[in-house]
Amino acid sequence: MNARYGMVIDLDRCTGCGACMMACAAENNVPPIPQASTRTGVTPMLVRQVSNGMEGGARREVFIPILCMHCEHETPCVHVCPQQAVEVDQATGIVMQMPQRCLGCRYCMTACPYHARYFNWWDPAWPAGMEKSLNPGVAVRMRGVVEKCNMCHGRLHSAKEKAAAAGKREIDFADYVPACVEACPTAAIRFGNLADENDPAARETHSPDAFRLLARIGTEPKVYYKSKEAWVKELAESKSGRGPEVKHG
Amino acid sequence: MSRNALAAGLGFAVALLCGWVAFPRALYVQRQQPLEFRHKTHAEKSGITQCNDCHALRDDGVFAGLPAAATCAACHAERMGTSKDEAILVDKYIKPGQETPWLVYSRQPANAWFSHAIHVRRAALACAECHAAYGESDTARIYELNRISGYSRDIWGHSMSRLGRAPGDGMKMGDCEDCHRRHKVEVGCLGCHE
Amino acid sequence: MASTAMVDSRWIARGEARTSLPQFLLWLAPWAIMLALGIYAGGRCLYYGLNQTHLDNRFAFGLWIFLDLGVIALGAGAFFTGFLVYILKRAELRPILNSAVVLGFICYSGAVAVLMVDVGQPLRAWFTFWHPNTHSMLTEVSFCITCYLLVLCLEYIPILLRNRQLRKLPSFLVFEHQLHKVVPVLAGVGTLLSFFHQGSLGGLYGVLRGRPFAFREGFFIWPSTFFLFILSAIAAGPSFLMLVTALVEKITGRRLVPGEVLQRLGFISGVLLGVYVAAKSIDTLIWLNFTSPAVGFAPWQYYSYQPFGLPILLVEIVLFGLLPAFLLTYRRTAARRGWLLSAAALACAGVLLNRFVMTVQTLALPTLAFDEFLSYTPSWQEVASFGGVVAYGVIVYSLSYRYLPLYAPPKGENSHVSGN
Amino acid sequence: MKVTRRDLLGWSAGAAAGLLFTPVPWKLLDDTSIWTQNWRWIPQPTRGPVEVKQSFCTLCPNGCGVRVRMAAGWPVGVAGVASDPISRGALCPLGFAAQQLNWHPQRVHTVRHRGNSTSWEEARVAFAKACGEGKIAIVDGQPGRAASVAMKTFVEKRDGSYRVALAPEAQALAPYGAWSGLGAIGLGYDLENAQTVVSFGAPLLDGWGAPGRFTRLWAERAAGMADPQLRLIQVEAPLSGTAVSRTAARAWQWVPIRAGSEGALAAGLARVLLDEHLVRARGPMPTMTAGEAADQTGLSGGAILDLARTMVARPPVVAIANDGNPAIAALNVVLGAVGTRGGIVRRSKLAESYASADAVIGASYGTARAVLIDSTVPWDFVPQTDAEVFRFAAWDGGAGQADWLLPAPGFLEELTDVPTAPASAIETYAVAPSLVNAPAEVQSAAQFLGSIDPAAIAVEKIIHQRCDDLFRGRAGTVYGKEATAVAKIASAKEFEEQLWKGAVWVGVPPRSGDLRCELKEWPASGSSGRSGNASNANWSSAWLAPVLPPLASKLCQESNLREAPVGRKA
Repeated sequence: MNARYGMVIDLDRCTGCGACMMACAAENNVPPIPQASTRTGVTPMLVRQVSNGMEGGARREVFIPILCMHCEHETPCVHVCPQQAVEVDQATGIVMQMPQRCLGCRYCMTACPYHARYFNWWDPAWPAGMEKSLNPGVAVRMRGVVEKCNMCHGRLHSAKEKAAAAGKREIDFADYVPACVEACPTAAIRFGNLADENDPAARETHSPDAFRLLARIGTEPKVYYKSKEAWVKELAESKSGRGPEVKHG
Repeated sequence: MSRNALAAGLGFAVALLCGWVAFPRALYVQRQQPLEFRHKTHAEKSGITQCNDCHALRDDGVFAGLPAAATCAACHAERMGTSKDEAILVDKYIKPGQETPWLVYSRQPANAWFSHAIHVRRAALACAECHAAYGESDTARIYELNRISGYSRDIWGHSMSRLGRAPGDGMKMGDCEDCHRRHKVEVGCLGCHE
Repeated sequence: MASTAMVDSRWIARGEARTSLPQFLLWLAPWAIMLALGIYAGGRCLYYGLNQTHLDNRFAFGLWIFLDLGVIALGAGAFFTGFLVYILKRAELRPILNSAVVLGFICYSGAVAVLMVDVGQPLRAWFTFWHPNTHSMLTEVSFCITCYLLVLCLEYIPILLRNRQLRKLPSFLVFEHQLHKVVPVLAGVGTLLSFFHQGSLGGLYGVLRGRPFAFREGFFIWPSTFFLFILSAIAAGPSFLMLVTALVEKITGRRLVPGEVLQRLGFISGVLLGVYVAAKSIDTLIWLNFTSPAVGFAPWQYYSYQPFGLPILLVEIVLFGLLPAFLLTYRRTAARRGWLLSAAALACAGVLLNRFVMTVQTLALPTLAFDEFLSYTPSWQEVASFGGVVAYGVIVYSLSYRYLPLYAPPKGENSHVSGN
Repeated sequence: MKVTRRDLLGWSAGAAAGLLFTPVPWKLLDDTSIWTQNWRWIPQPTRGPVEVKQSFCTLCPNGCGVRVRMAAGWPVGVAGVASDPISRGALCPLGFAAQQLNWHPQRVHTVRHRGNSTSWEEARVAFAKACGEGKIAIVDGQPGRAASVAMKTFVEKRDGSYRVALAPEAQALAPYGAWSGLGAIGLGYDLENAQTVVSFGAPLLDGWGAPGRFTRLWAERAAGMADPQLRLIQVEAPLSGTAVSRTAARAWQWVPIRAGSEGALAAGLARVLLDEHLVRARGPMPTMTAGEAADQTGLSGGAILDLARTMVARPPVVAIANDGNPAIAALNVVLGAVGTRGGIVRRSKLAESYASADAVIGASYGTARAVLIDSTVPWDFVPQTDAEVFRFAAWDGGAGQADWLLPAPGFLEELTDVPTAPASAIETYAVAPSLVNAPAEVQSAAQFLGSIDPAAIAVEKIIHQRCDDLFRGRAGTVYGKEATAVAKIASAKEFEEQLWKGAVWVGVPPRSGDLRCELKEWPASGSSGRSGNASNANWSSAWLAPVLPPLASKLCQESNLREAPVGRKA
């Protein structure tokens, strides 16, 4: 029985604290490159701040965590990769990026409408001794390859191994929680198996407040968002292209 | 014309010679293990019969790999013989509490994830299927390091042509894939890569 | 010096007048420097990584990809002329054939060189051939370009072997003789390959459903851009050939090919350009009215960001499309060398602009509602490597012109045997 | 025979062909690509057994529970502890990269005297000398710990003064402490029972107190609700330009006012509340009229009236200041939010008898000969004194200018206990065992003092003593895997063991009426210490992380989410 792992992110609950970004980077051994900028860094989980463009008391701002949407259908990056460094994992539905196979042509990055893919412009490096704090469950990527959210597959591996050692076939779902989901202080990110109708996350995807970014493109993302605020839902389909003004750091 | 052919033939022969004989010697550098180790002796003398008597799984299912010095110390706390390797083991490593810097023939890179639990517990594969009969070996053979890739030669396997290899000789991704194909087990890249 | 001049002259084809060696070297010098700088810049990118460029996660493709698409489009003259001469038997174009082949070789080898710098892990590039993803347009491109580059080498060798000194080796003569027999076959193969990769280069962008500005519906597995790229390439290729020939004639001050050859090229170019413009306009209308709105993108929003306003579309279609098409085909203007060449220039500009829009504008435009419109300026390393490729082209062409019979009207098939 | 050029050509052609039938080209192709996959200069994680241990993060006074993944004995990952009643499984962004801190380039490794490195012995001699020559003062950043006790007893013997640097959350409670004569420590907000919270620039959703406290309350009772059970009203000036703070952005209602006019608005509101009889007449009548308040804040009179009405519409209501602004404290008196359910309360004092301090750091140091500053005191703190300053610090975040810079234990390198978090309504106590061996060169202030005064009691002993006292108090509950009333625990030993395993002791809930503030007239508007809003750079409480973990600096550089904290190295 194949799982379809996905997420529902409740934007009304997100306070933009950044814990998910930090936990993600720590879990996946993302290097803190001093030279990197907002456009050359590696942030598999990136929280973006968007406002409704109003001023004074009428102003609303919302924080939108952007990660790989794990598109189920016509997955743009999978189709373009010349050497099968990207695939939709059959068993889990996770869109999987293989840095060791990647030749760094970056075609997949131009293909992704969510800008959820990142190129390693620099050799990964840490201050002296800090490599001792690297997570042994995830291999460090080398310079010149593309990477993105792999849904903390390192944790999936340990869950599988634990199950196998206990003589079980299926993993205990409690053993597999991605870092960002675990880190969110407001439990705004719910993770689950969307193929399982009884899964709470799967049920939430049917809520009237649930939506997906650029759903009209037809790539069937497995990352859903949720908000009760109308203007936020409108952000999903970038109707005008010129959306509300974005906060610059 | 014939003279041309002769020259060409000569060149061809020289190329073959270099490629098959000189090249492997140049590519691999030979390393000695820190001390001699005999699986055979351990099996016969100390009644250690199961691989996992020493190479066990931890409680979380993670394979512990080579036994820690502490495990050896269970018997080798003091010298158990007069061999010089025994002396090295006890004096150089066990007494000072140092781990023995074994050279691991089957070490895979960090980006490859392999679960002994899944293959041994669930799939019930015999150790020899991948590690050949090393368990009965009577010596710690030379470790050959690939100068370019930094891998142990065991990953590529001993025959340079990779033709007609004995089972357990060679641990490249292709070899994993063959076995998976034979057992009809589908795993994507995600299955074995970190 | 004198002695070197002697040696040099021995390599120049009999009866061909060429400038003195010093003057030739003087001409090469600046290009050599440019090439050296390019190699240095490329080397830096390989050694330090692509942080040497101003590319980034959002502008993942830049100047280099534009260069690749550009030169490959212009290089189309090679296969197309071959096609016309060998397949369609347009013998009158023969005089320009060798030059076309050399140009093609330069463009394709240059493009491949830049690609090797552009990818982050060139040492793994061969994975594409070992683990190919058959769904990827880029796989198609890699295979076709590599194969076609081999074909071009094979087509280049006989020209190379016609060199006065090399002909002296009998075995080479035999080799060339054999090769010469297969050249028509090569031309056929080349045509096929070229059609495919010119197309798949277009497909490269047409398939990006994530980039509504570039995405196009298509026939079978190929989006419309697949065919538009082929058309535009074979339309601009001959024009580029004309330009280069005229340029060489200007520099050397010698008439190399009969004027009607250029006119004929111009006419072919013009007709194809006309067809292309028509197709392009229809495609654009379909895209603006159906493809793009279908995924929720208002047609004109793409042109609401300066400097990529609507004018850029009009320039591409009218000024760089319709106009040259007319000038190249209308007898009165085609007869006038000045008109002919400027029209050719416009046609080339058109195809370059099209490639630029497809690569750069596509990436600059936002997709998510909260994206910004982006800009990017290449780093000196990118520009230098770009220049390096140009310099490389000039040098190779100059050497070929000096020592090989580029424009020599071919004698009878077995002429080279009588050569010794 | 003579080898001709033709022979050479033939030979090389043959050789070239032959090479294709050897492993050379193919093996080289394979090995070079493998080489690119394992470049030697790319750091690799350490191999070794992985285990999960539990402790508490003491980088700030909130002391959130942490679950630490350790590989080969080094912390490689930090996560929250759901069973922890303080953090409820949440951590601030910094917590998730805290494992990097111990290798931070700015880690202090040597004892430094005015910039030159020297020895612990030198420092010890110098401090002992100072103690002999005159009065000393010790500044503590996290009062109420066993170490605090050690420091306090040390100064008391030499009748010096023991000062504490209060967290901003606690500073805001200082006025009530002064008016009630109870002191600032031991007071808290009963947010768990409040229905309307009016924040005057306090970053409630962005690192105010333990991230698991108000943020979670808000998420459960307010987020995404049109009519939330917990109404969060944020009174705050816009940040630079049109940007707003995270709290204002997500609040139920945001009231933009002129920067620094919080006091005026508080007075205006109090005036309206009393004039309009929206509250039972309590406390002092401000001299300021609503009109004046409107002028100063930039709000319309009507807006102030509406705000006043909204505030009282859904009691209990409490106003929260971001500093010790007495006007806002007075507003709470008017609202009747002092000493009542859902307002400002006085915690039970079962464990906090240890915590009383002589003075907060504001006060002058008079004739002090030496000032010892504990590593828990924030980095921007520099004492206004010409006394000799002994600064303990794990990271050099600008503490360099102290006369003595003394390397202190880093993240999880020191055994400590965790007293009640600032502004908490309920008393708590926990023990944070060290998970990593501290490097040989570091020493905590308590250890340092112990080495000077042989009679001093070791931290372990004090912790043991406190556990014993708490057990004998028989009150409260222990939250470990499951909650157990202290009364039900068999022995002091078992009680202590549970705490060492990461359980948290929770005291009894506050009783209303325990806190009274009689206020005759409206207080002169106190100077707003910290400005109303701390910009989006706000890293949890500005208290936290002297030096950011590299991943946090990364977050600043590579996203627009946060700017590097002002005045702190990113």
